[in-house]
Amino acid sequence: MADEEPFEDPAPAVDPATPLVVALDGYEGPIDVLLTLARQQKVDLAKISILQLADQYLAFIAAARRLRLEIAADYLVMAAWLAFLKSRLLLPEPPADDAPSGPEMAEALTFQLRRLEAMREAGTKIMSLPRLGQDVFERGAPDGIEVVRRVVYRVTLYDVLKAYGDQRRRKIKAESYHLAASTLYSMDDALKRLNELLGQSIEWKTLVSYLPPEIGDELLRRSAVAATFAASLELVRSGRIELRQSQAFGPIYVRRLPEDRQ
Amino acid sequence: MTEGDDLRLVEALLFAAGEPLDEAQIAAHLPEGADVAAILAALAGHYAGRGITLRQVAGKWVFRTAEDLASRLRIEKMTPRKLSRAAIETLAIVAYHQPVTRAEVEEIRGVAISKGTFDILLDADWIRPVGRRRTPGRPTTWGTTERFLQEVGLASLADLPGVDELKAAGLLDPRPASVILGPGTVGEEDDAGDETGDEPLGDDGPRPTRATRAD
Amino acid sequence: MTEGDDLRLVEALLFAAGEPLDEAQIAAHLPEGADVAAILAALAGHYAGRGITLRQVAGKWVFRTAEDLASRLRIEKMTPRKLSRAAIETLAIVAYHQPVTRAEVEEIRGVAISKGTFDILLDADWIRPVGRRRTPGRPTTWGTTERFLQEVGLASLADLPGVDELKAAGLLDPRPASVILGPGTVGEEDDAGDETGDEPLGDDGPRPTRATRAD
Repeated sequence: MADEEPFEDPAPAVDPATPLVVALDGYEGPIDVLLTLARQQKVDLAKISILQLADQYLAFIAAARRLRLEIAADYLVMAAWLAFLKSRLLLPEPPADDAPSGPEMAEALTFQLRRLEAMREAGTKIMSLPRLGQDVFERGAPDGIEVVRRVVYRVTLYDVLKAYGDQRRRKIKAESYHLAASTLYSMDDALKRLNELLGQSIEWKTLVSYLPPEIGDELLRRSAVAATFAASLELVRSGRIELRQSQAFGPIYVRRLPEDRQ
Repeated sequence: MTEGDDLRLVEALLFAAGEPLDEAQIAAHLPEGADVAAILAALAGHYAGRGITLRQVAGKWVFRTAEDLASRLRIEKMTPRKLSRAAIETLAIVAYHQPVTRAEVEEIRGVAISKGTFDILLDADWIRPVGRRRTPGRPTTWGTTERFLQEVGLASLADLPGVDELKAAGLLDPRPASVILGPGTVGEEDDAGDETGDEPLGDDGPRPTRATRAD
Repeated sequence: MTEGDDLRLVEALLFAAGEPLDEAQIAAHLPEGADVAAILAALAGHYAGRGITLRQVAGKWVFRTAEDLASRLRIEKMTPRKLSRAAIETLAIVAYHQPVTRAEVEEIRGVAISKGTFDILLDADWIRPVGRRRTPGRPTTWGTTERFLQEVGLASLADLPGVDELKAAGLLDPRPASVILGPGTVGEEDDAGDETGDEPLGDDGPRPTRATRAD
């Protein structure tokens, strides 16, 4: 209901008889002050006397300053603008090309006042519309509409194809993956061979001479050298043999430790 | 199924739903090819002058109690939501000028908007951001919500009080007065929309029908 | 105030009330001496046979939607859900190997199929029993349905991509098909049916065309 809306409180009244009663607190900015002052002219806003309005506003601000009221900057800006407008209206001089003329400035101000006034009235009208929950009521206890959720499974051709492919791939791996037998000479092989051969001799002999003789493949031969050397180190560690090398990169000699030193 | 059955169904549906339903939602419950608009019109006719009326709010259909019963229905005195003058003006400006930027609201009111004013309207779910203005800084533009239309019982923004007259009077233009009335601008820069057009926010649902836009 | 206005008021009151109202509560809104019972009877009469009915529940009055419309007021919401991997694989194997027994599917997957997995595929109407294998125990053989073809957008099973195409699409191991599937599988052993042949189930319609057979 309109009468319950606080906005209906009018803007602070400016008594026409004593127009200089200053109460800035209640105003919503300089345009609001102007609008309130304009209403005193009691004419259609479109026909308002801007000159008179400017005078009223300037007097209003002057009074406030006399009372040393703190005046926000925008009120002062408006005062300055109105003073300028007043001079333009009173002393018409050809304006520069891009500067608005006095009447144009006045028209702009009138428009602004009319627009704000229109919005103010619109706000009043909106607020006096029958309001839901105050004047008009919705269904108090709607029965509600039952929502039945149904799960629908979806599948795409791609899903099917991919699943089939994945499945086949997994199965193939499970069935056929096995480690290829190593074709390299292992350290186990070398250990076995050294043990066997060293058992027969306690003379110093080159390590190379213990390599298996039948190897032709280069990769296999190199693996045999590495494995035999590693095996010899292992046997030294376990105290079965000793090694000797007289110079860097020179031949490595190996012999079994005599029984009493083992 | 007879047509009367369809009418009964729509009646029950709107009654049970409690909330406004659009015609598509209603049609989903009817046999293919049913004339939803005709059924709704018949139903609205049936309830005309009764204690309950079938109304269109924010483009959707809903049952409401008749307006004239307001005083007799009010059981305990409701405390109406108290809006400040600033909030009411801001709401009106957003409603009539949407999509509108905050700066434009301030321009119209001739005063800066305090943070609380916008917050109150946002909190009440009466205004919402609707997009961004394609101008430097890409400021957010604001409009009213479906909730707003529901609460004040308007079928659409075109039903805002006096909107046609205000538009005809050229008063629905949020630009600074000096720009609107400045030399050589009146009636010439009306199509500035190319540069200052608005872009909607992402997928924020359908934008409300613009009541007016005068740019 | 006319009697019609009282009727309208009671109508609006019962509409807006959050709970059933008894006659005393209703009378409190009416002028002294109003015949509440008569008003309620008139109102109930007005709503007889409509989508909404005025009913008395535990001595109190309440509007309810008509019972016969309940089923039509239901909204069905579909929740799409993806199949589990087990279900998709089972479906794929049935599609490619049909007619295939459940034991064979398990053999191919290398893992038992839970009852639920098969049930989902049956419920979705994507697989169906197509016959029985002429082996001990005469196990049911399974194939895919028309519905399945519609779901995946194929005109016929013959359009199911062959193993070669799967390989080309990178969906199969890049090794030759012969290694994967054993020699001479694709489209060659289709007529092995002499010993392990299948008999169709009664009049279950035509058997689906086999796209490929890889067993």
